[in-house]
Amino acid sequence: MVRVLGWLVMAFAVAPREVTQGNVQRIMYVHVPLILASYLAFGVLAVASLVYLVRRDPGADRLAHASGEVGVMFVGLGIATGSIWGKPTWGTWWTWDARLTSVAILFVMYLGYLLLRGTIEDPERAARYCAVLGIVAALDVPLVHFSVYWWRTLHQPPSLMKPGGFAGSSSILWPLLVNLVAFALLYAYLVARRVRLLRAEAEATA
Amino acid sequence: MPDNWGFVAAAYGLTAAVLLWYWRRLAKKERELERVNAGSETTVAERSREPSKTGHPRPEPSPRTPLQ
Amino acid sequence: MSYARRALAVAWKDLAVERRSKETLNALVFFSLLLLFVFQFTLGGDRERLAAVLPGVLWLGFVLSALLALGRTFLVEREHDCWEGLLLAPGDKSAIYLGKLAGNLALMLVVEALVLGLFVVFFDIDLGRALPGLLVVVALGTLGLASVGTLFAAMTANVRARELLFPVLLLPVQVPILLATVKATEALLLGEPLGAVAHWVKLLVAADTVYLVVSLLTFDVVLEG
Amino acid sequence: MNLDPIIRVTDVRKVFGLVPVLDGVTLEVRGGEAVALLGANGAGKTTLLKILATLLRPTRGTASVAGHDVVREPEAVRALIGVVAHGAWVYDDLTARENLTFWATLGGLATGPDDVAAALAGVGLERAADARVRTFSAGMKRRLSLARVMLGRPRVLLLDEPFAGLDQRARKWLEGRLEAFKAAGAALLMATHSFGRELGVADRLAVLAGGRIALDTARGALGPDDVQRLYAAHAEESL
Repeated sequence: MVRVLGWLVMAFAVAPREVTQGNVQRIMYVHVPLILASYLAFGVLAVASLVYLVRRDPGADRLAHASGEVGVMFVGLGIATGSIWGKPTWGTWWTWDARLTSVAILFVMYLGYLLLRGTIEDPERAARYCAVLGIVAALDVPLVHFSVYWWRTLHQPPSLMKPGGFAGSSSILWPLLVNLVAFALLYAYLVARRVRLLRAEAEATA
Repeated sequence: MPDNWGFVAAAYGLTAAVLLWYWRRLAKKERELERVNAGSETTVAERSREPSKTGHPRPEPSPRTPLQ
Repeated sequence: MSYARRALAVAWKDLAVERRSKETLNALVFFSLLLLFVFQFTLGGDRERLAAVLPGVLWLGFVLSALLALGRTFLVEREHDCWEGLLLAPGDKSAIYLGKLAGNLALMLVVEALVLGLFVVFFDIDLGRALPGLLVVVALGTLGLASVGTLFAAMTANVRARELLFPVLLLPVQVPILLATVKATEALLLGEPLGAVAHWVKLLVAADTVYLVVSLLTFDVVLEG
Repeated sequence: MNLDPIIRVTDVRKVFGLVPVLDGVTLEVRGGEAVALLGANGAGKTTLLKILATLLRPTRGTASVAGHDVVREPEAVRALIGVVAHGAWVYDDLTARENLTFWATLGGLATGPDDVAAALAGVGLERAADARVRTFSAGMKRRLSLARVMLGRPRVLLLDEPFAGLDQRARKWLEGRLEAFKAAGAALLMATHSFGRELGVADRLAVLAGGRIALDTARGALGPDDVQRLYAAHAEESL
């Protein structure tokens, strides 16, 4: 059943493409949900890390691990689609635009999370250290946003065509919302599967 | 705004490709784990490598068939 | 009361070991001289280019020496196998964190003073009015670097490839500190009063508070080794 | 020797990765009693000591010191135990006196300079009190860590190969010290893989093999060679 849900979500996520008028702006329907879903993933990671520190429950650690993985994949894709979108719009693959920069820092920060998890052999110690890093990173996100935002806007007016402008006519908003739900479901599905795999791996070695 | 279908296709294509790659990796690992568990209790299940990051998948070690 | 005494004991021990072995201090002093020469060769004579790049270069020097100093925080414990001793000392472990933090701060401030002094002399910059403001920014920035740095140093102390892992984990998290300090220094060096960079200073204070609180609360989980 | 056991280990299992180092260990040590834990290298002696010292969490089973569970009440356990392990917990760049003062302060003990001086005299290090520990021999470092333990007046002593690397005179001296601890009512658990005279301190011998306690017997009049034979019989049989 879960696999069916997965495929349904995949198809669903691509569906809205036809609804809007064809132009490059349509990348937004993938770029924005990816970024928002990754925030969801890192939020879940932080909460799961906190639960792990309090209750030392391996299930919470597995959820944090899975959520971190999917989150890094989503934010990585978000950056890629963002820069693909930037090329025609601004003529360059990358601009140090406030949103793209803070998302890029997020990507590197949580990539470090996965690296830390990969480096420590003892699962119990890895869980503990990653929980601490997960919380520190989550608390750091608002600080990153503020500092990057001030750094960009105080010196250079926000770029003309600010990608991912949330305001917009309802014809833009509706497919965006649909896609957002689709990617959130996709996130939940992938994490659920990854958690099951982690549990199976743990049982295999226990 | 010129109609750059190429870029739209690239963005969607990349997203679908990476998601598919991750989905297939999960499925592969699940099958691998089932085979090892079903294989025999005595063999030591080779802990599969930590999943790699997106974008530049680490070369997967060739999965040795567990010694019977 | 014993909390403060225990923190002081850890700080005193680290500084005493450092004063006698001088391992880290020598490395840092040599490193700052190296940094100075590299920047001297690359930036050389012309003044405008130097003035434009100075804040970045200065903080690059501070951050790199911070990475060296912070990375070695638990080296003495690891080498002399005293890690378990710290762990088995009863009582709140955050005292050990504060002791280590104080030791690190002292070391980093000494090196920063040296780097700043060398820069002023060799690039003959007149800090003049900017100095008081600069000291505030440097102090807050250093605290930000040291607070998370000490926590992450404990985390990566007995992990393989720790020299690589430590900067990779620390630098992204420290982006707010890096941005705030470089931008504030830039404004100060252009002669603006501290008030002009009040928002950066507020961000630094907020960041330092968040980092200190989180580190104090999670340190004993990390020390468990 | 009062009756209720201070150290209580029930069915402790510890797995590293895939290897079960301890597989259902049960052991008790009463106050004023010393138990020698014998076993080959890698049999899990150090692992068991580390679990009791709250440095490692058991995968399964429970362990407690004076009624405090090592996993749930680590702080309570840490206040009661003295650990003398391979690493003597000494900072080479500090002097013996500074080392003791540091560990005493860190342990929250109200020890003044004269207590430290007395502890150093107690272990025969008064002359080397202000020398850098870097210059100390293994035996002197062992004495220093014992002085550190004595400052805390522990109710339980966990010793990992305490006699390793000591000359004859130092062995004799250490035996006396351990007897003093026992007389004061402390419980001693000493991991060792030598069968020499120093086993004289032990009231009971426990052989750790195959992850379990293969033999737990009073030492009584057993000489070194009897112990060797018993150990060989039990150690091989359970491998």
